[in-house]
Amino acid sequence: MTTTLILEQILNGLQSGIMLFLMAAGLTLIFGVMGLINLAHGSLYMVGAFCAAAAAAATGSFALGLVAALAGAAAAGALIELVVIRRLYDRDHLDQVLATFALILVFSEGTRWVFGSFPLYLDVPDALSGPVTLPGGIEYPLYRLTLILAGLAVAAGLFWLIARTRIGVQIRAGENDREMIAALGVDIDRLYTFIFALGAALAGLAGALVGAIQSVQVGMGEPVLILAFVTIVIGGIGSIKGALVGALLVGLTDTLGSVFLPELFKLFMAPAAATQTGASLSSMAIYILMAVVLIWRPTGLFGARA
Amino acid sequence: MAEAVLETRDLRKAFGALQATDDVSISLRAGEIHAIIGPNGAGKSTLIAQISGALAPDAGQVVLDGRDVTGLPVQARARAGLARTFQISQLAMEDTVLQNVALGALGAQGRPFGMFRPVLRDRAIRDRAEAALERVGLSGQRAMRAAELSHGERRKLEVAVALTLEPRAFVMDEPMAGLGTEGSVQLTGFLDGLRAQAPILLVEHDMDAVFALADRVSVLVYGRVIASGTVGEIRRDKAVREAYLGDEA
Amino acid sequence: MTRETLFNLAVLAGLVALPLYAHLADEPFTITLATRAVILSLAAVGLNIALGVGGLVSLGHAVFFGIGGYAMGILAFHAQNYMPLFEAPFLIEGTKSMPVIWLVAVIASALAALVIGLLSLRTSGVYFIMITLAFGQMFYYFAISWSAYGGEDGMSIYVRNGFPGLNTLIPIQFYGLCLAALVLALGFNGALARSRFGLALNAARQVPDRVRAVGLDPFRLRLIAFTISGAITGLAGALFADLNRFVSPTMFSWQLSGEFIVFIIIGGTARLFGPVVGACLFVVLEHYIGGWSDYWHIWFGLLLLVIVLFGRGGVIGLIAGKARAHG
Amino acid sequence: MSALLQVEGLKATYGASQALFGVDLQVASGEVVALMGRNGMGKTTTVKCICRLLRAEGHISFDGNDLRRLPAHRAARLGIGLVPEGRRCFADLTVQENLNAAARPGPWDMGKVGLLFPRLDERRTQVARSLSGGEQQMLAIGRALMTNPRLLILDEATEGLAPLIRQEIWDAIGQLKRETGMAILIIDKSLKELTQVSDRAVILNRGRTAWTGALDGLDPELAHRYLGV
Amino acid sequence: EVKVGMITTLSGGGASLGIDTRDGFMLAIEQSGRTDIEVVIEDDQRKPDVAVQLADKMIQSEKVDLLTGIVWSNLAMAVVPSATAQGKFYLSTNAAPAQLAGRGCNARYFSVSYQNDNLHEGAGAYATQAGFKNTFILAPNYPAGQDSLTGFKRFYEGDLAGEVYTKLGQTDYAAEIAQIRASGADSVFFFLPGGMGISFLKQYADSGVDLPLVGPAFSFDQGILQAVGDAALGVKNSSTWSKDLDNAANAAFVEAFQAKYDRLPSIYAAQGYDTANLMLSALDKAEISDEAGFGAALKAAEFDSVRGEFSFAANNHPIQNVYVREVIKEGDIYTNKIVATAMEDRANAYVDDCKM
Ligand SMILES: Nc1ncnc2c1ncn2[C@@H]1O[C@H](COP(=O)(O)OP(=O)(O)OP(=O)(O)O)[C@@H](O)[C@H]1O
Ligand SMILES: Nc1ncnc2c1ncn2[C@@H]1O[C@H](COP(=O)(O)OP(=O)(O)OP(=O)(O)O)[C@@H](O)[C@H]1O
Ligand SMILES: CC(C)C[C@H](N)C(=O)O
Ligand SMILES: [Mg+2]
Ligand SMILES: [Mg+2]
Repeated sequence: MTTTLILEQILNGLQSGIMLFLMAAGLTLIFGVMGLINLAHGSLYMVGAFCAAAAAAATGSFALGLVAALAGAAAAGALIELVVIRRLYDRDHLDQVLATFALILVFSEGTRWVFGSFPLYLDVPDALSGPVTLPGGIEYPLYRLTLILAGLAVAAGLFWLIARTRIGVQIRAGENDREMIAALGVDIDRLYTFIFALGAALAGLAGALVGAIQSVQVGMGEPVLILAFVTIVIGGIGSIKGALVGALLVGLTDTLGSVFLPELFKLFMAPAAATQTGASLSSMAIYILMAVVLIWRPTGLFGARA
Repeated sequence: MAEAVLETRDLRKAFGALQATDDVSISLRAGEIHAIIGPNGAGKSTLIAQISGALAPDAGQVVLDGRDVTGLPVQARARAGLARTFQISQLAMEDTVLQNVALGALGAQGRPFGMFRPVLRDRAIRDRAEAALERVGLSGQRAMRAAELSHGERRKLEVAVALTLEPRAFVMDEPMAGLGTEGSVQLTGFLDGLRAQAPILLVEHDMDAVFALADRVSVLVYGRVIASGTVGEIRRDKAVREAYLGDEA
Repeated sequence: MTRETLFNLAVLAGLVALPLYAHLADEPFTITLATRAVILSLAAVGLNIALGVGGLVSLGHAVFFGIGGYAMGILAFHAQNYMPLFEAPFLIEGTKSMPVIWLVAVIASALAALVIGLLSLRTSGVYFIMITLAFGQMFYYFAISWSAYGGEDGMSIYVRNGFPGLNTLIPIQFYGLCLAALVLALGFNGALARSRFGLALNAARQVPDRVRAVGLDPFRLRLIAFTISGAITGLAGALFADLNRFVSPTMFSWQLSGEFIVFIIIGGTARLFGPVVGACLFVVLEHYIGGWSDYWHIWFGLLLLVIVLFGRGGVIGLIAGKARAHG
Repeated sequence: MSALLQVEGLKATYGASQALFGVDLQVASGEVVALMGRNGMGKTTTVKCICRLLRAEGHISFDGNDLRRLPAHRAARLGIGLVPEGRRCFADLTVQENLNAAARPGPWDMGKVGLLFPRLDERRTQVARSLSGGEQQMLAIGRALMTNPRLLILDEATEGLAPLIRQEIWDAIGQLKRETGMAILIIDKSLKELTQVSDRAVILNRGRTAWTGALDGLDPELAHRYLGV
Repeated sequence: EVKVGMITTLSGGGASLGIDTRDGFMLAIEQSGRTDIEVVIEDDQRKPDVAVQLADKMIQSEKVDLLTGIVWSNLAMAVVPSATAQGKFYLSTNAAPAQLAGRGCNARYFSVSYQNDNLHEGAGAYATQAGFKNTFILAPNYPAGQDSLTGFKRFYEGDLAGEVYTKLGQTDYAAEIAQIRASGADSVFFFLPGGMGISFLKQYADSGVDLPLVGPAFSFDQGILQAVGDAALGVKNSSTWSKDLDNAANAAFVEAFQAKYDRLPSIYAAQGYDTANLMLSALDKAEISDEAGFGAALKAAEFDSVRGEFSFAANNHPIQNVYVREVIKEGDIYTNKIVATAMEDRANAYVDDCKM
């Protein structure tokens, strides 16, 4: 295996990690900051992708598709926050799991009702399609490079919002004691609706961006939801930094595992058996990573509390 | 001089640059109430945490009944005879008052793995629990959930749970906190009698109680014991008055 | 007798009477459906020991269900193909005998629960939910690629396993076995909740610091509860495999773990019969709304939402009123 | 003149059990009122009702506004600052963030709170979770002051504070009253200090207002009956 | 009076396959004009245990005479052996795993679609015909995926540039595409059904790797193609059916399907349609209660298949042609057209293992 190939695979790992971060960021915001387990986050991702696909098909513009994704997901997020989620903040995690699990059902089949059972079309915009050649001779899709940059920008913005702004302080205060922050005069309800919509918009953005190179279909949110949970748990719940580091770790482990584990097994196994064993192990790799991290640090890499 | 039941030897604990306990050596002898007082943030709770095992000291030892327990976890020290109360009540809020004390009785027996017989039908446990409730005056509330108690009642329950353990030594972190005047007076009377059962290491800001109860007082400031002696000695100590007591002396 | 006790007795009576009626009326499918409900109840009762009393929200309980299932699958597979499981160092043959299979299922899932518990009980809250999910996913992917036992296709067992003295091929007899297991598990759970262990475990959920301070070790309490819980769910897995005469990796899926939790909440958290009522309702709903339209999941989802949002305390809460402290 | 805070016939329940049966209470601008009573008599419950943290029946108005119609945060914005029982600091926020979270413009700011509690000022960047009990109490008071309230409510004002600090708090309350005309409703167990600092006291017994008046006029027999002293 | 039980996937991500199966099947029933056939349709949610339960229900409570409709092999493995053991006929509209073709074959089990390996074998044969010498092959790591690569290799004579198993449900193929680029392959064979295929194709097109692609029809089906768009144009795929297959039955089917459902049929619809017609042809000849007679009538396969020539091999799996199609654009619609025949009258590799 050549060095460029190894470098390219590392880049692939980073890139898939960044894509995961787009999703995990919204989730950690809601999950960490508001203390809410939102299984329906994957549905918002799907909503974003479907809005983008529908808008792009209607207008022919990818940019308008992204706007539609943001708007559609944020609206869906605000709506479910107002109707369902706000009744769940002071419930235990169990009720949250169940209610948002129910929301998945409603969203998935509702989307299928509206858009039909067939996957939708959403493609990379012409301006960003095709590969570029990086220093070192690596040919790499321009669109994926763009995703990396977009992800980093979101990371910076979120970090600033949570750590540096007064809104951020109030949100975190509300996470510690909702009733108390209200008694001090902060309209925590409105704040939470805003945050939820923001998280939803991020998920929608992730869905739209990723949807352009993956399949836009019902159920697309569930696998990535699980991965996003793994990510923020590894990173430490509520920490944007943790989500970023976790996402990169997961992305790298996943990508490099699937590439190198079969090679590793070929050293002492027949090739056919080695590819299969390697593939099996690599599909478990991120879960093993997560278990190891949690056994070593029970609140994740950057998590403060249990 | 009576043999010390509980003793700390040069306990040290730092949080970053802050030396929260700085070579603290204190002892608790049979039959006495030893009060630890000191300004807020002096390191009293930190000291208690190290004695009870919730926090590992950086250096030094905790000795209970002549046995070095420094390496033991909280539950092992409890089994060895150390009972503590918490500054902020730690109660099973969904459980009844009786269940809360029964837990203490269960801990004292040390056999928690029975899975078939109802625990409250166990006479030994029930009697012990009821007796503790009786002593703090909560018998009437035995069937209420802890969550339904007022703050003051919870403080009493907190003490009752420690009673069920029938320990070698009590360690109490601000048991008077939140009690009304009446409650404080009651509890003071109660603790006064309790010392005959087991000595008490008492952290408290209620000077009325401390002055009424303590056989000895140690004053902790910035993690150091700056003075130690009888109530009278401490009240007269100039440094203590400046650092802590103010007009209350 | 409280209303909840009366209600529980009514549920139990229904579980006895309905299948008997179906048997007499020659409606074997109703018995099958009831068997499914009873087995899923058993799995959820297992989970409820960890969750209801111990507060351990495991989103990976399908692991034990799956292990129980595969214990049955593997033993019966070897028996039906006349291939020994091992030859060296000593010979172990497959078997078609339920008691043996159950024993293996219970031991295997208890061991797995012990190991998973040792590793994951260091965490708590949301992290615990997620680490159990991670173990679930590990087992799921492992099973998918374990081609010796069918991989994702799973394994079919052609004839239901046997139980001495019974003809398990007759639906009502197999149902009787499953119901007996459920009743035993419920009895155990009921006793446990009031027992010494239950008191300590319950307190360990609410105030671990207090439990330590009275000399008990919350970690050990939880570990034991988790192990027992896994073993019961494992037994349910073995029964489920026998009901379907089929095992596959979906028995390990996180959705199934989620469904167990759903049962408990629908029925009523921290209620003895919560999982039973939840599982029965779920099976009935799945079966009957399933026919309504292609989009029945929407209605199902909305129904669940209504239950969580407005029916606090679950179905039992609605019917029997607020839970009381047993004291 | 009608009082700043006016409470009449207040009733409240926790689930099925009733905790308040008829509390009457008034606090005028610039007045310090002590709310007293033995453990479990309903002091905290009354405070919760005023701050809209618990639903109540009866009349509650603040500065002419019917509080019963407002959500908690609107009540707070009218100028009610709360130091709750048990402190309830935001455990994962630093001291500074705790103070900032609720700040509203007015004379009280970071600097002034720092002067009031130098000990707190030294720990600005420490998270509240790791503060000592007394430090948390200071933070809770500072946090309420940062909202620049017209009515400051202190539930167990000096619980867990060392005598010296406690003295400072009492001094500060006196100072607040003299210099800013802030109205104060205070719950504390120290009869001596309350007598010095308060204009009036309201004593609750079993969820009802049992006695109102200046504390130095309290009959010892009543004091024994209602306060256990 | 005949009662048919159809278990298929009607909800969730895989719903489009089941819906097409159902619609194709029901179209034929409707065209037959027979009113004495009742079809009970249930959604398996793509979960094996649900499928088992539905099968039990249909057999025990609905008392159906015949079962059909399952799309996925793992669900078929859960249902078929026990259904046939209980004396029911099972006609497969799609899934046809190797186990049920070889030692596990059964006189009451007919696969009307294909044997799972067929399309992959066709792709292998085509790769050989097209002169590929160094193919990179990939499939998900599950039994159907492993069978797929085995099937491809059975008729492929060149070298392998690489052989990779991906995760089931994987959505990002950047790593595999990089491996392909570095492997020096001259072509790529992939079996990635459903959304996996869409993702792969889009990413492949965007990567700048320009090697010819071959795959089985599953990823190039009518419903899916619109979602892939230009990325799929020109890709070769192996199939037993195509909408432009030149025979009268097919022309009539395509037209009727389009008229009724306002969309183009897929291979699943065609298989559903054929299955119903096969069943109808047998019902005309024998009572379903006459097991031997009905079985023989099925085996005779005297119906007008939309795939043209059609007969059953000894193990009740079809003998049929496997074609090579190319993805094209007709107006706004992406669709397939036949460009070659990869294998003629192909049966399957398991006939000899089947002792019936
Ligand atoms: N985990 C920690 N990290 C940093 N500082 C800490 C930590 N725990 C305690 N401290 C600091 O150590 C000092 C001692 O705290 P401790 O709780 O022991 O005080 P205390 O004497 O009990 O005070 P009080 O009477 O107010 O309860 C305080 O200044 C506190 O802020
Ligand atoms: N959350 C609750 N649920 C049920 N009952 C409660 C709850 N909180 C308080 N109570 C009951 O309401 C009554 C009044 O309690 P409250 O806390 O107002 O008393 P208090 O006067 O503040 O007492 P303390 O001096 O002990 O703080 C008590 O009898 C208490 O048992
Ligand atoms: C649609 C097809 C790809 C289904 C395939 N035969 C499978 O079992 O899973
Ligand atoms: Mg302290
Ligand atoms: Mg109070």
